[in-house]
Amino acid sequence: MSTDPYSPEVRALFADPAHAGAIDDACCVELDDQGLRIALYATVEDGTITALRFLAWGCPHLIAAAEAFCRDYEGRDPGQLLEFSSSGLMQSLSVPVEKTGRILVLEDAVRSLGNVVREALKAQED
Amino acid sequence: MSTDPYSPEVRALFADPAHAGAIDDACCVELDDQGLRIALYATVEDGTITALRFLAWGCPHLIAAAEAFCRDYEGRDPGQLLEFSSSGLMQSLSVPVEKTGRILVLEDAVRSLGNVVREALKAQED
Amino acid sequence: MTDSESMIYLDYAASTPVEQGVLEAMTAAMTIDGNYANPSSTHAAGLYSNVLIADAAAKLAGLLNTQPERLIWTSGATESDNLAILGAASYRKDRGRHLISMRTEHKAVTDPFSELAKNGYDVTWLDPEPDGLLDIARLEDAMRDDTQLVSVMHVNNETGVIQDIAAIGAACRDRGALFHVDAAQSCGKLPVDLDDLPVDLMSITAHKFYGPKGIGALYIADRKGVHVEPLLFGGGQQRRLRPGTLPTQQIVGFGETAAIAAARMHEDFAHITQMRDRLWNGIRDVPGVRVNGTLDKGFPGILNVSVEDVEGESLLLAMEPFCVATGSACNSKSQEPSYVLRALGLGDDLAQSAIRFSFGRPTTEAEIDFAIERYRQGVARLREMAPGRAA
Amino acid sequence: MTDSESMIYLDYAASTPVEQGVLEAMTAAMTIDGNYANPSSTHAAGLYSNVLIADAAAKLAGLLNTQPERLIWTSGATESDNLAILGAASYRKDRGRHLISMRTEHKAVTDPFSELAKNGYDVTWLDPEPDGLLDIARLEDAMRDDTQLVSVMHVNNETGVIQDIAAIGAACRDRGALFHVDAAQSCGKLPVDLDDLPVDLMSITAHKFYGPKGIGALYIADRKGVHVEPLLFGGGQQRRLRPGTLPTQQIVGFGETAAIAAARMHEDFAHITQMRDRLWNGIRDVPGVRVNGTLDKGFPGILNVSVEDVEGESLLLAMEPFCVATGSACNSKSQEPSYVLRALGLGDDLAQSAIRFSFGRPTTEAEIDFAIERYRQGVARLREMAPGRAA
Ligand SMILES: Cc1ncc(COP(=O)(O)O)c(C=O)c1O
Ligand SMILES: Cc1ncc(COP(=O)(O)O)c(C=O)c1O
Repeated sequence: MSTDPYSPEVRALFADPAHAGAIDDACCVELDDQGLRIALYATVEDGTITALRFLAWGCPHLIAAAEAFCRDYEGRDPGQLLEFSSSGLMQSLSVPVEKTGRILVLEDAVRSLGNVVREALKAQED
Repeated sequence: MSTDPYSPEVRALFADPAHAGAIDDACCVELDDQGLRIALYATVEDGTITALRFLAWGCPHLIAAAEAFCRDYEGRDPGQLLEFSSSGLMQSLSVPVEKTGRILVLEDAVRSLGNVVREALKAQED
Repeated sequence: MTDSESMIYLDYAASTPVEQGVLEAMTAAMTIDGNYANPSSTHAAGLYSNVLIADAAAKLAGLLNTQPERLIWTSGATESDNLAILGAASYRKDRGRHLISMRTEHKAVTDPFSELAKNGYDVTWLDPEPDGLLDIARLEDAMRDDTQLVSVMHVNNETGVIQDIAAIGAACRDRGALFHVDAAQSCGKLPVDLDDLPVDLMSITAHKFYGPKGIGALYIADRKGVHVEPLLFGGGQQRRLRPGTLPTQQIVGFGETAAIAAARMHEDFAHITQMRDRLWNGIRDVPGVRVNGTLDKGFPGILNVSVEDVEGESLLLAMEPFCVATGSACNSKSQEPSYVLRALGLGDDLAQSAIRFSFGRPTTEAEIDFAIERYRQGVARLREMAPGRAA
Repeated sequence: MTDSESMIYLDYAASTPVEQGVLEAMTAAMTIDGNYANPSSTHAAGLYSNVLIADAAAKLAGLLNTQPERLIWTSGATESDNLAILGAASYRKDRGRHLISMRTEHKAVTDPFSELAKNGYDVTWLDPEPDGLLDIARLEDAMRDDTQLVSVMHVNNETGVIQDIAAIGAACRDRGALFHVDAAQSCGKLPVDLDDLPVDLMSITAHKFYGPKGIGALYIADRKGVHVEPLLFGGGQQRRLRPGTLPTQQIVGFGETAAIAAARMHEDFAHITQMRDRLWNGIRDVPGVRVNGTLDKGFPGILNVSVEDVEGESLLLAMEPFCVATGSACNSKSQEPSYVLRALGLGDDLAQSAIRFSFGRPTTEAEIDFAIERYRQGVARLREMAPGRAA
């Protein structure tokens, strides 16, 4: 039996969510599902994600997962958003089974963000 | 709630039953009742009980009561045996209710002893 | 508290530390130099254990102004509640099978009632008013000729709401129903005069007022028709109502707990009132904050507050190093919003944002001030982080 | 022991003092500097209490060679017996209503069975052989297709007789009956390997082997069809099988008790064997003295002896300052001759003259020698005082 429902990673991410916040005029999605709310913001330059931010109303695991996602995906190719899977985060953050549904909400949000970014890039190209 | 089922009197009488024993050729009764056994012995001289002894198989209260009876009735008029009532002993020895039946066995024995003594005295007179 | 020096405990409604005097009494009732003999034994050592138990019963009876013979030792309020409810229902089933309780009762009360409902009894669940109090008129309306038992708790474990058990009891007497009170949260903290109160059965437990966990009692009034069937069988202990070796150290600890509480009740009450008021005054201007229950008819040992637009679990984590409760400590492993708060009319989000602060003898002003700071910061931080509610 | 320094305790089968290590563990689980938080609480302090409980469960499971998840905490063996018997009977009532137990079981077993007998179950009471042992053939004869539960204790609390639970369990498995064992007297004293034994339910209690009173456990095997219905309802603790705040200090004390017992079992066994043998060798030549039960198939912690023509209560008083038992400590307030000894074929007088000496870690040779002296003197003195049996 573990003493702590939150892993050290979750605690650290929750305590200092450096990527919490909104970005004006960025690509953005908002999701309201299962009593949770997530908003994600992305700016892309030269085929690279230059900034990711999130807002979230939910449990510490969701907030930590959102923060971890933003941290990890800055600097990557925006196409990767479409392939984002939450399974890695679930493991690295030791998300308890009963909460995996919440992290899937984040997965949905990220993929939606990927679509929004793709549409925006397409629009730029057009 | 009392700590001790035995009063100090009962303890003292049980520890040192000076009148325990038999007397050969004395007036004697033996009773076997309610799983208890009592034998009482009395010698009478000049209209006075000169010695009382008892044997008993029973609980400490019975032994204490028998000892107290012997101690108290030496030197008395043997006629008093017939009027012996155990109620005084029950009180002075704090006999618990569930045991009063046993002390009544002693009462029976004492009264029987009174009868035996009376018969013996009558026989002497005759 | 545990290995982390830095935890700050504000969860005295869940459980409390034992007082030093309680520990000493317990120690003396279990070590090799103490009275460890089985109180069922008839030898001198056993009888002495029995005297200790009688002394403890006298102390507890003194606290509640009743006779020691009216108290049955149990393993805690959960067992007392079960013994009272299942035991009385079964003893009085000939009178009828209608039972009344409230939606805001502790699980230790609602669950035995639900069990009875599965077995041919008819249970009416009364709703509280929005402030948590029972409107006596509702109770009177619910009463029937076959109502045999009513159970309403004294102090609610989540909100601290104090029910008027004298008035409820009077209504029960009027209609010939037995009245059971779960007083787990009030015993030793509020005056309870069983000689005077129209209460037939009362459940109490030691660990909510600085006694050991795992020992409780059931008060059974000395009144015609008041009786319970036992739930456990074996041995002749406690007039066959509750067998098992009496746990001397637990009972002796409970007795000492009661004696200390009797002496300290006013002082304790003044202290927790001050703590509660200080905390509330420090956070009442936070936008969207509200008291669950009622401040003026509430037990000051408990302050339950919700706040709009903040997620409860994250708020709890933001409150660290404070140990506080959401929902009831007794079923807080479930993630479900508190059914007690729902019964008061709160929606899921508000119910989930509820934090129960509860205060105890060791609580200090510094702890309260720090709690205020943490609460305000936590709410502010989480709000900043929250997206506007999607349309 | 109590206020009188002069008492000498030889009643370790009734209860025992807690070890120093147990006391320390308990203290640390209830004082203000310790882990007093409610283990149901989800905050850090509560979770830490939970870790302590998990650790205790692991220790107890280690002693019995099973998994911690198989253990349900109760208030003692009485509750465990009730939960096992009433709970299994009710869970399996569809399979049939025939139950089997022995006349020499503890009241905590016989009374729940009697209760079931009043409620439509059919209970077969097996007689022991004169030495107290169960003849397996008798059990096999009694088995029926609708036999759903058999309960036979491990070590008898009055005589120390050890039943062959492996063989009994095997017979039960053959016929598809559940097997419950009251191991209150053997747990921590004899090796018990639950991984290996064909036992489905086992009741244990801490206070018989140097742990606190008021805490026990029920082992429930992880096997198809093995389950019990709860007796108490409320809260979600212990998978709903036994609700109520887990008494951390009691459980932690139990865990420590188990750990100490595991380490000391051989040493303890050798010591009590030496004590028992010394006592028996010192009194075996008293005319009319006899062992109740059996020496070679008996647990050496208990020596139960009767003597002809001596009244039991007076012998007990004559034995002072020794604290020893007649009959069972658990129902010794009744003056009735022990039903256990009666079932072994003893008449009232012999049963009433029985003294149960029971030995423990603290027992010394000097105590035994003094007990021998007192016993011989007491018997002699009371015999001198007894009238010849009237014809
Ligand atoms: C109101 C109420 N009733 C019953 C209980 C259960 O008490 P115990 O833990 O003694 O079983 C509690 C707390 O746990 C409580 O707050
Ligand atoms: C064999 C046996 N079973 C059950 C019990 C009851 O145990 P507890 O006192 O823990 O309820 C005892 C002793 O009291 C016992 O010796």
